[in-house]
Amino acid sequence: MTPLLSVRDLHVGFGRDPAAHEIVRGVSFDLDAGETLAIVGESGSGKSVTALSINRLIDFGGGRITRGAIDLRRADGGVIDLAAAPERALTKIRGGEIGMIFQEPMTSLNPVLTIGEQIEESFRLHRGLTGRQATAAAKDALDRVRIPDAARRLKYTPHQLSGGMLQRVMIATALSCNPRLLIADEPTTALDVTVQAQIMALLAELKRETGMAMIFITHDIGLVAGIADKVMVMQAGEAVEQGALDAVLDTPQHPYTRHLLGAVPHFEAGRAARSDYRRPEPPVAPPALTVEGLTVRFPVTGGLLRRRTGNVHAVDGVDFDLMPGETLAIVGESGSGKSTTARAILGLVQPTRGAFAANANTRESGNRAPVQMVFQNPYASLNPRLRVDSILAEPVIAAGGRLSAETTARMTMLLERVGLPLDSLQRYPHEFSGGQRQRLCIARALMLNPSVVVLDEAVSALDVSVQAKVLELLVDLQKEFGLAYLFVSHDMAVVERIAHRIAVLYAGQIVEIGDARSVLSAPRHSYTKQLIAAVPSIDRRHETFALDLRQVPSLIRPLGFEPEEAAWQRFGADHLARAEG
Amino acid sequence: MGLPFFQTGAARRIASGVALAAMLGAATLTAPVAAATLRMAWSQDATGLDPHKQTAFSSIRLLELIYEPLVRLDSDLTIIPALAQSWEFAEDGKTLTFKLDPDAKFQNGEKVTSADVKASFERLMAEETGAAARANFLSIASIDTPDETTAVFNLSQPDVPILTAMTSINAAVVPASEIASGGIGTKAIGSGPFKLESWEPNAKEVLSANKDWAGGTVSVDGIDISVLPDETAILAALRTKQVDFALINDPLVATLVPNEASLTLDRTPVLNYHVLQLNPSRSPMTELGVRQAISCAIDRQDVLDTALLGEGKVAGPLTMPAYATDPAELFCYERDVEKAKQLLADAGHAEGFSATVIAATGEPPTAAAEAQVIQSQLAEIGIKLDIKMMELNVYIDTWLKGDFDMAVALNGGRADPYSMYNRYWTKDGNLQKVANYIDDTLDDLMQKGRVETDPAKRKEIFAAFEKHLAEMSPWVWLYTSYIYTAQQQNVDGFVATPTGSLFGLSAVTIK
Amino acid sequence: MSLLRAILAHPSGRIGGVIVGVYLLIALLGLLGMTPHDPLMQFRVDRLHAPDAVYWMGTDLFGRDVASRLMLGISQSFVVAFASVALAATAGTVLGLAAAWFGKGWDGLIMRVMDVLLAFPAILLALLIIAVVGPGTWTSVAAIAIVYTPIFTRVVRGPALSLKTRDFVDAARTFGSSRHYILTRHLMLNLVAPLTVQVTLALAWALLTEAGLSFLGLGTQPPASSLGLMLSDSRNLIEMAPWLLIFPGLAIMIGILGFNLLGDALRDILDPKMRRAAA
Amino acid sequence: MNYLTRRLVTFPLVMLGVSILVFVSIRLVPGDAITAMLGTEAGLLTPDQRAALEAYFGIDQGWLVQYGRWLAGALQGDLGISVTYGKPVLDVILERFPLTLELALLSMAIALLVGLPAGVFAATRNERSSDLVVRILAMIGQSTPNFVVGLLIIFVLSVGFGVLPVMGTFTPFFENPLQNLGQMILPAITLGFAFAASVTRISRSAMLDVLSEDYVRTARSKGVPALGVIWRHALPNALIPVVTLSGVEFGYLLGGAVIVEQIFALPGLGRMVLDAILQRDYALVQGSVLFIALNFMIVNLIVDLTYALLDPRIRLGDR
Repeated sequence: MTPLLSVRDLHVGFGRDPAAHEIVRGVSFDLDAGETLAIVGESGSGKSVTALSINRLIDFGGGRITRGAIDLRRADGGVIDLAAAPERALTKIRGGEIGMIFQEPMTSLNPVLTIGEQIEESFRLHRGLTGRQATAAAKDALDRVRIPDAARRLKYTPHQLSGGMLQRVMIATALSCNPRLLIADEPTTALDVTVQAQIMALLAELKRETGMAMIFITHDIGLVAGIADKVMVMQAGEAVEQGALDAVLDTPQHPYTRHLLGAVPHFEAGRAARSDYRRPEPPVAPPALTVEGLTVRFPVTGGLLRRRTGNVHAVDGVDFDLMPGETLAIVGESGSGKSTTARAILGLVQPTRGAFAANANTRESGNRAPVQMVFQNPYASLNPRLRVDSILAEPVIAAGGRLSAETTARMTMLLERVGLPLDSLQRYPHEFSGGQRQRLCIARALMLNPSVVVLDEAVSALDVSVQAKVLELLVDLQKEFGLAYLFVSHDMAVVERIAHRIAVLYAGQIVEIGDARSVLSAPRHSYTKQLIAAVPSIDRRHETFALDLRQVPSLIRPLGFEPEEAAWQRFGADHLARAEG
Repeated sequence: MGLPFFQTGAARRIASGVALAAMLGAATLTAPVAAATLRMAWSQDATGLDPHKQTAFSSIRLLELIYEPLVRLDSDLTIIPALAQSWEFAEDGKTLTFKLDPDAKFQNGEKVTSADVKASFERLMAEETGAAARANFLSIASIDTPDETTAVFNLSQPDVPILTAMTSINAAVVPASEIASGGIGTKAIGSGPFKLESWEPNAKEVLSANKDWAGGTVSVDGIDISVLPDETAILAALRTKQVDFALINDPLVATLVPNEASLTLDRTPVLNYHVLQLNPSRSPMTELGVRQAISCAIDRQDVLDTALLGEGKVAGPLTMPAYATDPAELFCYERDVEKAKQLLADAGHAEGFSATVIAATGEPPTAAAEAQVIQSQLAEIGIKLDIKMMELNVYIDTWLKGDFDMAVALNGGRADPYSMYNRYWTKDGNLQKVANYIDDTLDDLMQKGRVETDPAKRKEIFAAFEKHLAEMSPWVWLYTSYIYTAQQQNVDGFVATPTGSLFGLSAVTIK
Repeated sequence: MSLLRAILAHPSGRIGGVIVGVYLLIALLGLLGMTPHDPLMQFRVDRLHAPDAVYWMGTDLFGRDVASRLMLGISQSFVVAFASVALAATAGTVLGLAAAWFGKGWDGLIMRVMDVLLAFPAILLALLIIAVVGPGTWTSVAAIAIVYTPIFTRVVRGPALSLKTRDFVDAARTFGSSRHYILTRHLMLNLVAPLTVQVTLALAWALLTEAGLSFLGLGTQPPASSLGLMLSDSRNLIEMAPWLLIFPGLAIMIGILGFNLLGDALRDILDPKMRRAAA
Repeated sequence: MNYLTRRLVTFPLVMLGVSILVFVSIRLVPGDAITAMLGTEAGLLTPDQRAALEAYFGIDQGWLVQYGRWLAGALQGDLGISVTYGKPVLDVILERFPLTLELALLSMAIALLVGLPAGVFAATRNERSSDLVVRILAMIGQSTPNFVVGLLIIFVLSVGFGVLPVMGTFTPFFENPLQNLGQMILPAITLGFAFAASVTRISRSAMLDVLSEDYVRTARSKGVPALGVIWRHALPNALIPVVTLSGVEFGYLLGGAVIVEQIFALPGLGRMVLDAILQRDYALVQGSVLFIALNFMIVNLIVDLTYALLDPRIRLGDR
């Protein structure tokens, strides 16, 4: 029997001369009904282009299939070469036989149409349903992706739902007409880790229910372990390795696959935590940073007169300290208040209450900026119109210094330390890659020789293999300059590689704090447990996740509301968890 | 000359015209019914309805159709009866008696009586009225009304020109009852050939024929006047037979009218004169030599040919035929650049000088062009002119203050030389500050002309006046232009007058 | 220089760039007086002369050479357009930055004043200004500048507000950079791109506005020449001398076309959002 | 709606600003109602005569007194009496307004009917020759001064074809719709010409932006045919910039189209204000500028409401 989908020697190019600008160069694979193929690769590997070529959406993105065949076995048993099919035939196949979901659920649904209208459309197009019938079908589709209160949600427009909900709506839409192939292009990358786990669980469950085949595209090789039957690793437009899941994960043949599996951070439940530092007991030096009762609230106004009706309790009574040479990771999901905490420490948000004190680095004098920050997005945190020398000089000038030979010397020293060529000084940010830019940001943060560096999701925007290198650099710099890091992140795998201690933030409060190995391997608070359970890992193969439909509690509180005093339970020398009621 | 650059064959023109008309809707075709209402267009609308206060040509043209003065001027500028059937100066020239037309009626049905005449002139003379024409009637001491049809004006001194001044619509007779009720200016109730049915300022007027008009029979039912601010639009409306009759100001547009076979263009020379006013109180125009040099340097015919496409006649200060001198006899009316340079050099300005000339935007339409030609001509003797165009009211304000080096102007003419010029060239003339030039000879000649009743002697006096004025060159008189009326073939009987009046419309017939 | 190369590589940028370049050259020649004839010289024997070998574009009512006047007109129009847009852009930048940076009361005050100017009918505003000061080149410049200031204020305020929240501005604050440094280095430098686009498009509009003012007799004053003045002077002569309309008409159309094409190209080149669409 | 009320609160402030601006600027202009009425003959007036006339026109007091008097009246809905028309200013304005409104509506209709499809078409043919043709046409439309368009239309029709809509005597729409439309269509085309060009350009670029959005890709992945993608998914999202532009242009058109009204002899607001300025009819200038500014702001408000109608994010958000 012929496979459901057979891709042969696929070449895809872009621009005026597609043959000369090929992004995908000779990819072949087969997919049987009910099978899941994971395509793994970093940005620019051609994985998404391959996926978009299958339903020929690539035509609308300026791409052209220059060579090869994509044979799809249709429901009636006939075989069609999608690479050569006319647009008219393709509109029948898209949505009808091949469904697709995308990376960004927030932008992938039409903001001006209701959820219902968008799902009904598929039924209208492929099933010919109209009116009440279509509405009923849409409601069923939402039920199927476990969206509670489906009938009411049909009338919602996308911005009224969270990212996770929207991705479910996307799935409901894609699956509405029971396609025999679902293409999922990084469907969970933009989501929080617990939400990701739920979407993955949902996809696995639906696959079982419908028996459809799936192509799952991701940059996270850890994620595929739970869902894929087959894996194809792509690099620079070519499939460098493909095979059964276990074979690829356990006995990788190609060096690039080995690199992805080895060098890239994967979550290992505390086993990979750093062991190069231990808090001296009793403390030998004052902490580099002390935070006490940090509280940040934003007013909520309503009514005609814009009266203050309540507060968003973004950060609610956070305490911690940070010793020189130590890394404290603040982990949490979106809305947990972790970034607000970082921004408050840097003075970018005005804290409502609380105190923090930073001590200057004891080793060098003349230090006037004890805390510096590195932002998440290296593309946004460097002024595109300034040259690197101006960028690096800015903190010095801001601190009242001048562009002396000494400053230039420090610039070159730091550039060298972060691994950038010396001629970088005369270049503009856009001439650097993402990883290089983040190195620039790190160098800039070190210009004033701070004692504390706040790293706000500092590697999240980077490709996985770049992440590993930047993390290495951070560790080296920490040792060399005795830096204390406050490392804010949602990514447990990354946190495991850099943190000495971890604070878990949930709804603006620390729920658990302590030694990294201890927190990751033996989480005590229920939220921490849930969080860690949701982290994908290459060790957890063919695993099914339980669906959990709990929502994050609202952070909006009435005026005058004060949270209860936290009660802490101690687990071991350096491990506290908030007592749960 | 006309070269329509969208020339089409006649047949195609008709065919496509019909198609296009259909496309634009039947409404775009002109009504084929030979209505006895005259459809008329002009580009400038009246600015008000009070005949004693409105002095703009555009207002006077409208008011002359509605109100009547005691006497009016015909096309030869002879004084003919209007409301008054006859009039008589007493021997000493100090009493002027009018006999009113006993049939004359106002449009509200009241008879026109000597009381109305008295009330009208008293209103005109009252300071709070603010009537500009009051200056012409300062010699009126009192008015007697011995009976309903007799009005006697007692003058403080002999004043021959006062009769000509009375031909102006600014001396119109209005109903005494309307004066009492304060209705003048808001309603227009006159005794003239047409009644004002409605007025939408700057858009349109509807006039109907006054059946009770004592002055004759109006043969049209009425006049619909449209205001088409762009004169090319007036031409287009004439071409498409939307209007029967139109008043055109811009000679550039007027010259295109004869290109259209179905249209007739009438040009009538008017008394108004185009002039380059110098300000003799400003250096170096204080020097007679400089002023004369300017006069000699200007080629009046060339200005006329260029700015007005030759549509006009080079003229001296006196533009009324009865008093006009042949321009060739006046000082330097033949251009003489050498003489001009010599005069300038003698005055100590051999290398020339710079001055600013003001002109009003669009009033007259040719002002900017005139200024530019003059600028170019004066450049030849080293006078560098800077042109400053001004919005009309700003110009008037500046002009009244005498705040200019030179001004391009189109000034109003009168049938009588004294009425026309006493304001500028007598020592106590109201606009002496504008002219800024005091000359005993001119003042003396003016006073003589005012009291002289013998026409031949008056003519002599004013000929001397004109010659002296041209020689002293406080201003450089250029030429008179035409008023243009364009009409369709079905319009007949319009006679224009040099005053620019459209009163001739009362005799128009439509075929 | 890399911008110039980018413009020349862009299809409509190439056309627009060449047009604007040629016009700038003509304007320069016009200003330097390097015209085929003296643009003010009245060859009155050759009034309304049709185009021929001597008068390439014919002569006008006064017998002045239309081609020479067109060159002078282009330079005059460009002076008006550039000066007014420069004024408006400067004022708009200062006001927009102030509104965005100081926020609250200042923002409210500045934007309300701009609302007043916007709500005031533009051509009437220009008319009143011109009536007060008297018409002329510099009055037109001032009038057009005042009309465009609110637009530039808005153009600057929007991006400035969003730049204010960008990471690199946050970063600057964490260093304690001065307000002056942040305003000039971080905000202004990044506003150059949207401003350049807006300036190019505003230049096109300024040319049109100048033409409109001239039509109402309020723009450039004779005997100087501007494209708008030439056009409006030609209106009663269309039939006698169509070349008086055709050449300035084409000149203004092609000129504005050039600015618009260049503006579109600059938007493509400078606006990363559009760059994505083009990729 | 919160945002709306805030906008409404700023209304009077802006109107006050406009009124002060117009009051001061019109009085800064040399010449007054007297010179406007009498022309150069005004020089013949004696000082007493002049004083009498100033009292008659209400310009004998200081500016502050005049403004206070005017403002007090305006607050009670009395904008004063126009000296040229001899009628209350509001009556004069309201007589002229229907024409201006109709002209603005017609031009906008033309602009949207022509510009929107053209822009959408060009966007879907991105960078192909048909796209270029539309773009060039749009640019030519945008770069032709409207008086040139108007004069050419009149010239070609009257000389070339010998037909022209009736000019001068304007027929209101409700009196004779056919004749009215016949009169309005050419001015509307003249104004709509550049307007349509702008709409074409902005809808093209907005469509291009939207067509590269993720949700359009989603729609395609569902098998929505090309036309459905364009009209149902892309266009509603591309309309906001088009509405913004149309709103601004429409707002300006409501202020009267001076040049086109002059060429086609339409008694609209624009010419009325122009004449009022030239005739120094202070009350009329003040009243009509205020009226025009109010219209402009109301149009802006409508534009904002339209945003909310088009985009549920704005409708339901607490902006």
